[in-house]
Amino acid sequence: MSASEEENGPGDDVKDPVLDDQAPRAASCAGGACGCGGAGAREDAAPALWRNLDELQQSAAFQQAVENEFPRQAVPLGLGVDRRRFMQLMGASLALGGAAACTKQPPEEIVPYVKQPEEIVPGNPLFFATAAPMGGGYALGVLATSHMGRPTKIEGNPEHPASLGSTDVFAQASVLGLYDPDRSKTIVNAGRIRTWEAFVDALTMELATQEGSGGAGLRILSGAVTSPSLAAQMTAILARFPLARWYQWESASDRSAVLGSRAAFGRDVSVRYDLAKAQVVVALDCDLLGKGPGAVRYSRDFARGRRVWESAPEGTAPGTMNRLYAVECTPSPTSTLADHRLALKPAEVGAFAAALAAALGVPGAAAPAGWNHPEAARLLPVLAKDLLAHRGSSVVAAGDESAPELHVLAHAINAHLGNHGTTVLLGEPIAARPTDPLADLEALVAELQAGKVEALLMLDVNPVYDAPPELKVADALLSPAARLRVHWGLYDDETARYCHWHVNAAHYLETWGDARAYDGTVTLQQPLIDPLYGGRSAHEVLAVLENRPGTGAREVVQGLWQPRLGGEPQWRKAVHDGFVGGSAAPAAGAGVNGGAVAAAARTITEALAQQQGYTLAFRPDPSAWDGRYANNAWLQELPRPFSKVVWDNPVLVSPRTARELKIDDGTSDGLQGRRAAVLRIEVDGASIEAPAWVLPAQADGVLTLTLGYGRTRTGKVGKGVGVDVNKLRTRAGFWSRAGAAARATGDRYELASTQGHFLVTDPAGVERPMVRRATLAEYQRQPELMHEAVEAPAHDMTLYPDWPYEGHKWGMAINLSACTGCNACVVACVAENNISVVGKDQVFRGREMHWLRIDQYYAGDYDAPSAVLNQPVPCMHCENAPCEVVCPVEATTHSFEGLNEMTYNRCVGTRYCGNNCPYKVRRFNFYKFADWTTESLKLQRNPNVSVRFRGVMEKCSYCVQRINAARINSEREDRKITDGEVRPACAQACPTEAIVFGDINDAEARVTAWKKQPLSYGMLEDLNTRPRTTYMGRLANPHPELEEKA
Amino acid sequence: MAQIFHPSTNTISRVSIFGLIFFIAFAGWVAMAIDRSPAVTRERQVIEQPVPFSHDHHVGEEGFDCRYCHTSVEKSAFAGIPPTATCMGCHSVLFADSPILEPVRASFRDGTPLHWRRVYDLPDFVYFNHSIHVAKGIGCTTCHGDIGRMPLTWKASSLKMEWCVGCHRDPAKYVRPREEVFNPNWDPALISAARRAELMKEYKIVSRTSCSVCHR
Amino acid sequence: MAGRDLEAQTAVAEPEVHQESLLEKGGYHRPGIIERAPVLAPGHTAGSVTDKISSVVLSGTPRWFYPAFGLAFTLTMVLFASLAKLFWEGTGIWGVNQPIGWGFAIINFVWWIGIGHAGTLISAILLLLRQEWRTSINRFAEAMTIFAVACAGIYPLIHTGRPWLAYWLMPYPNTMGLWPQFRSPLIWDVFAVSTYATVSLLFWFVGMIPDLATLRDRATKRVAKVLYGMAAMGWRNSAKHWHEHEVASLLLAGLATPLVLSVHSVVSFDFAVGIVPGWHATIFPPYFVAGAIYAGFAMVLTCTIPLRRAFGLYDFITERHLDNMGKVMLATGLIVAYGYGIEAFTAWYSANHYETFMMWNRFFGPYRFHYYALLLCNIVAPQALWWKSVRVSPVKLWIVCMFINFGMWLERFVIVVVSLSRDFVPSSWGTYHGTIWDWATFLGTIGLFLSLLFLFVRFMPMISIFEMRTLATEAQLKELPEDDGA
Amino acid sequence: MSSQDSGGRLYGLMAEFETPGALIAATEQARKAGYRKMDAYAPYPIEEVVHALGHHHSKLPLMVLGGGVAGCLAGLGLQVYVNAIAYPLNIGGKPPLSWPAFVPVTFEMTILFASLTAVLGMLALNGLPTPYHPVFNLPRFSAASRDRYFLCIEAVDARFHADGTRQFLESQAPTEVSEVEY
Repeated sequence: MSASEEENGPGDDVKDPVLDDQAPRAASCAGGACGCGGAGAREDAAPALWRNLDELQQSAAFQQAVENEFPRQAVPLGLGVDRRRFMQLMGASLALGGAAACTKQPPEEIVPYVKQPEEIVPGNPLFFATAAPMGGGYALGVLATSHMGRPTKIEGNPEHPASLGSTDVFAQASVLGLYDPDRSKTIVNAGRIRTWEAFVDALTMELATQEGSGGAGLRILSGAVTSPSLAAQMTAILARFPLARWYQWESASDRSAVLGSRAAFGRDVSVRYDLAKAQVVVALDCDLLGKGPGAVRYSRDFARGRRVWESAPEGTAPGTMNRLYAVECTPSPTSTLADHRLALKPAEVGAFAAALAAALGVPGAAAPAGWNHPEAARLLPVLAKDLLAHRGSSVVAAGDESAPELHVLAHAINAHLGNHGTTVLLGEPIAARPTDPLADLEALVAELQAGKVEALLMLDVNPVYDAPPELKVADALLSPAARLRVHWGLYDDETARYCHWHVNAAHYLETWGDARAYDGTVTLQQPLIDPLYGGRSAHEVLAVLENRPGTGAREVVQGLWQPRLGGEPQWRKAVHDGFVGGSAAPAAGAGVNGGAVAAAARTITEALAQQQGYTLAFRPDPSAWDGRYANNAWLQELPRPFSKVVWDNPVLVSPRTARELKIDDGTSDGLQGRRAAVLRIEVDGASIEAPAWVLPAQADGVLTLTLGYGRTRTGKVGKGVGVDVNKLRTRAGFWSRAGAAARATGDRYELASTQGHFLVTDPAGVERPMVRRATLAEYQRQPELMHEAVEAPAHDMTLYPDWPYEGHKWGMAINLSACTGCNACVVACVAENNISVVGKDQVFRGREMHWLRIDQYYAGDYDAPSAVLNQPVPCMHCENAPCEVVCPVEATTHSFEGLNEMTYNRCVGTRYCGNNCPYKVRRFNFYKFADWTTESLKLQRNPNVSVRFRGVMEKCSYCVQRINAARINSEREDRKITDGEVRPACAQACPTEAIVFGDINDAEARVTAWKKQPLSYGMLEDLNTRPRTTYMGRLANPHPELEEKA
Repeated sequence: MAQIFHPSTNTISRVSIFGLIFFIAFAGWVAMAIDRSPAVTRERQVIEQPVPFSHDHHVGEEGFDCRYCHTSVEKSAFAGIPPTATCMGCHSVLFADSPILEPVRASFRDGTPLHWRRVYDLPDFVYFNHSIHVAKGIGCTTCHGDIGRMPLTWKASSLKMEWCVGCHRDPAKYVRPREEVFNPNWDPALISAARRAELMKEYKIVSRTSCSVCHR
Repeated sequence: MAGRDLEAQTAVAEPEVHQESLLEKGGYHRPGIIERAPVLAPGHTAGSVTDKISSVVLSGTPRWFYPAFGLAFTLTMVLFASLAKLFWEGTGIWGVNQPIGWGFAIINFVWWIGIGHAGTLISAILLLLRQEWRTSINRFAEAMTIFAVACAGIYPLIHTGRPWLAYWLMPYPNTMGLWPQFRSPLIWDVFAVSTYATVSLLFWFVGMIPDLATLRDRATKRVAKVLYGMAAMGWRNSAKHWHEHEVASLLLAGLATPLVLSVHSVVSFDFAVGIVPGWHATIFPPYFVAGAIYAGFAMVLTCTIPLRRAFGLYDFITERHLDNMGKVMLATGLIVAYGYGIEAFTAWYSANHYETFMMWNRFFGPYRFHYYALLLCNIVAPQALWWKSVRVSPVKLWIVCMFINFGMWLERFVIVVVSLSRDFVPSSWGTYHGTIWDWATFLGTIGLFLSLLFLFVRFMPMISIFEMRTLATEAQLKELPEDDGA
Repeated sequence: MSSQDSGGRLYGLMAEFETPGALIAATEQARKAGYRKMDAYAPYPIEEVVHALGHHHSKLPLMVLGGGVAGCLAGLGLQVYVNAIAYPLNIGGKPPLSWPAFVPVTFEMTILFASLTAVLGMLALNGLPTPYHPVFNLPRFSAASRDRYFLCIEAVDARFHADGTRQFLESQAPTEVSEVEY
């Protein structure tokens, strides 16, 4: 049957009067086919939700692929999958799994302390406040869990302003970085292992000669620095070597922001937002909630404005809801919550900003001539009106990856709207020395080539890999004059290869330090464990340059802060709290100069002029960032937002662009397996080849490339994964570059993606109400509409009596209006529950092990979806669990508190439960996925969760180990468990508080209050599974004048 | 046609056919008996230790409280094995030069911990918590047997699941007043069933047989 | 008197019977005049049938046997190889995944179990219905049943993630204090299949005792005498023996009849009890049972037709048998067709859009060609059986049977895989492809099946001798060779 | 030689017939003549002979019924014990005694027990296995499993008399009458 017939198929073949009139529409707009059908079939029905491109269009290729019953055989196993690396990841999977189930136990030993430390109670975990470093040198305040001296888990620090108890993916995954077996373990000099002393001698000798010349030949290249201690050391060093220079380089830097504020205010100013107060938020190419040092806090604040049923943030009446406009070239977690979303090319985003500024009457602003975009034209006036109506309670934010001009305009608009001081807070710079990293690196390269550099110290930077090729860093490093090149870092990476010395760095959990948070709050970092491989901290290295070798990191940090804080006790308190109270950056008054605005507008108009060809948009990768996390298996296996691809960084292209390029989305056999078309992207001679991922909501003509892949020198996890896109970056085209050419090479590349790509609307035109949604207006008009979507069977419609649950009755509620799909919950779950990494090959076969997945659906038109919906799906802990009834060995049962439990050691692995789970949340150990061999990884494991063996089923347990711990503590203290005392890893990590957990029998519990809301519904309620996990229907708040199903 | 079989085969064949059933039953019974026997459970078997520590002496004769060494038994899942320092607390003076205690002194001297061998070794997928059992009035001797009279330590119970569940199903049989938990000479007969029922209420003890109580 | 004449007649008849079939010589084969072929070619006496059938076993091994058995045995080794690989590496070597947790293992299990239904049905139900024509095929069919069940029995064990713990499905007082979960259809399977295997085995053996005695008495080699003698348990054809034996057979038949119906019903519960669209259907038990008989008869014929030729058993397995079995397949085939129809109807009539989609997905989804092939094999092809010419032609009939064998496998594929591949949450839909190891295991069990079958026909009476003796004598006494008195 | 093994004691007299009819007639005559301890041998079941030998209905059906009932109780009992007494668990929110789920196993157990009883019962009633039996001493006896019919009057019969009985059997037109020894 041909594809075209296929399109009409639904209408024609399912003989259904309602449908036959839908059929032609199905034929006409393949994209909306079933969606329109759905809308037609049920008046109140929302537009179709769908997840696929080819499936949606029933393209011939797709059908072809699926019909072939053995594409695996047709195409060699795992084409494009490095089978070998997979095996490495699998560890000793080939060893007979039986061993794990062997009944005879090997004799075990107990090794007590010789002298037991005071604070340790054997078997009980300890928590330490510390600082997790983030991109740009910022810090996130975290609490690290330590089990008998082993850091096992990172949680947010509830006291810390940037965290408030939540975390992002990188903080969660950082604990694996500590135990990464591929970390650089030794000091290396010209390929030979050397001692620290040898290094110190070598360095001191060189410094002695430098001292003579006042350090004229000494250069230091570090990442962006906010750490006061580090800055102090630098100052000291520069005092000792007046002619020395300190440069900073960040591949994924806030360069545009720096340049922007310099242009706008004529000085360096730090900007942060108070989204709790903001009623209208405009994100211009800005991933406000997903990226950057403030993202976690911003998410928290913003989400409060979305929970209409809870007491709204101060200054707003209950029941009101903030509104988010997102104008961007590539979708971001932020824009999944947008009430209005506009996909434009980067230059057009600028134009939009300029036009907006003009519409708002910002002095000096002018709408770019000759730019007219229908959708923009429709949105602009409304947006302008909305902003003017919310003077002082709105935010216009420009992203780090946008042009400096955009920042200038944003500043101007905020100033004009009087947002400065209320929702937009200007402060003194947070970076120790704000710079344009490109200029810095360029200067360094120039000096290297000029032979001015004799000694170069590089602190955890990797310019050889991540600098734009035109800078020719590698060649420059080889300049004969530079006789001592030192690299200090966690990995022996590409840059280390060009250095005489490589010093292995200590992980942040291994040493002392400090850094500042998004608001400037000084966050202190304390070690939980001695350096596993004798790594050194940057402070120790710099101490040598300060000419006080042997000084430890603690002396440096404490030495700086104890006096400043006024004594030992204050210092202790600060360390205990994890941060220095009241150390946020002081406010800075600054006025925007109109000239800058006009200039910005001009630049934008020029940029707009040269938009021929495709525009490349570079973005830090949601998993690998700029490459520093490339070797983190948890992050690599994390389904990237939108594409849900793992272990790769495909080029994101919009459907229209895909059609232009004559490529399909490579849905080879309908699901995980994707045989993506390979694109050859060329610009000014430079070129790369990368698989394409067709992504709705992507701006037409824009190819999004993410950094951090194609590493040639890192651990075995990250080596050779994905494509290195830095090759296409230039000074001018640092974040976005126009004038690129792209064509399909005809090759195919297998991408592993964890989520199905299918219509939620079945051919009969009925939408499956996985995500129930409404606009605020609709909801206020008709609060019950979420329930009316599907009728759940009445409780008395059964022969059997309800099972009573006295005592606790655990339940979870997930707020779909707040979930940005940032994945923090997923990594948190992986870390807490010892979930195995299975590798690309197995994910490709549909065997990923994540207990918690985030389903993503698109709403509305295929080429320009009106909304992207995130739905976290853990186990539903159904009271009538279908999985339990079919288990032949009582391996999955219900607890007295109503948890659906999986008892691994009883499981024989029939997989019947997995088949019978309508939510498909059960995961099976097809091989021996858990790594039983790598010692360092064993240290990371949570001792309270069994490591699963081959051949058993596993699934979300609501973090039962935490529940049990809480119950035991409470019963020991003879009290009730308080609300919020038990929080599963996902709920604890979630930056938007989208996941709430608690005792449904407790009338006061937050979860109970949520579940009472009319918005609350259960997924697939109609199956009478009675899920304990319920969802808060998704609300959108479009502007009344643009009212539509968002 | 000549006879193929000897007359005796009649009896043999009949016995073998009808005896088969009983044989299978017997074999099953034997298998189960073995599985429950000390040969498998390692019950009541003294395990060689680096130092022949005698609970009989320390608890029975000297009357040490369990918590003197097992410090975390009320606070943690793990009862705690004393650091060498605890031993040396007394043995730097008492038996200071006894050759038996040399390993202890050595450990203290050069800071190398003692390597005790586990007597009560649960499988890795079983999570037992001392503190809650103690808090609910389940005494040491209930599981550790007559520890106070063991010159060398052995396992006093099978640690088979049926054994655990036995108590979890009906804790009333074993509960005792909290103040008696660490009494090595406690005898359940000391209090009446009625008293135990009261304790059950007082300590809010309920039978817990859900899987996740022990398996996670 | 009468006896003497008979003796004389046999004397003449015997040599002929030994080499060539009377039927094939066309002597009695006059289509159009004989409406129904006899269940036993005329001219046979108790003596002749006894000699003929026991000679198949007692006279030396035919030449074709070695290559045939060799091939089957090789395939069996393939089975062991793939099992070794499976136990060493894990279920991952198969194509199963999330959401499709069941693949070839369960498909083949159901397929084999289905095949294993004909034997007991023929010997039990047809015995109760006093269908004489069953006598020459029941023994063979029962043997086939047992071997098919043996093959089927392998799969539930090996498909588990930890096969070495499969004994946990058995109820016994263990040290964990745990028991099987009796609400699970898999436990029902354990009881149903093991009971079925046991009862079939007993039924088969009991029926064989007198024939073993016959072989014991005919055997010339000492070893054969002893082995058959032990197996015959000293059966002496005493009237008492015959009496109790008949009663026991009838009782077993009476018990086996509901059993055979229950077994495939229980197997169908594996799916019907599930929540998955395409599984959760009340029609399953009846239409699984019908399907089983359908598949069973197809397999019986698939094996009988070649063997009939190989051993020249035309006198015992006559056109009449082919004809009747063809009719049974036609009937059950129509029931199966009805089952498919009802599935589609219910999907539409229920107005449950998960069900509706399930049906749509079968017709237009990625696996639609599997479904089309299934319809072709199981519904279209068997319609040929309306024509007697097809039913009585060994070759044509055999071809139809192959269609059905394949079709019934596809049916299980569609039920297991296609239903699981797209159930409720579209984000978690998937696809499934058997890997090389899936296929190796499948072929392996086919090899095992054939090996056992070859050994059986070589060393056991594949046709019930004493029942044929009864037939032959009755026939003579009635002096009406054509009429089988059914 | 078999007779030597078994010391040449007489087991009975065996008459061989060519037709079932002859056997039936002979057996009836023998019964009339008051012989009780006798047995007939034929290549296939012949109802008349059984009647002639004077045992009519078998005890087997009752035994099988018993077996069935036992199986039924065992099956149901097991499941009730396991779910309600041994280890009650909340399975998918169903009550411990969700009896509809217990039907299949109960049924299968019933059939299993009944069938085993049927087979073992049959063997027991036939006194099988009996690999050794005097009648096998008779060389011609193998014809009993082909197309010959035998009647054996045993020496233990009250009315047995070496000559008298032989004469009686001769009078039944057998092809041959021979002595069967232990």
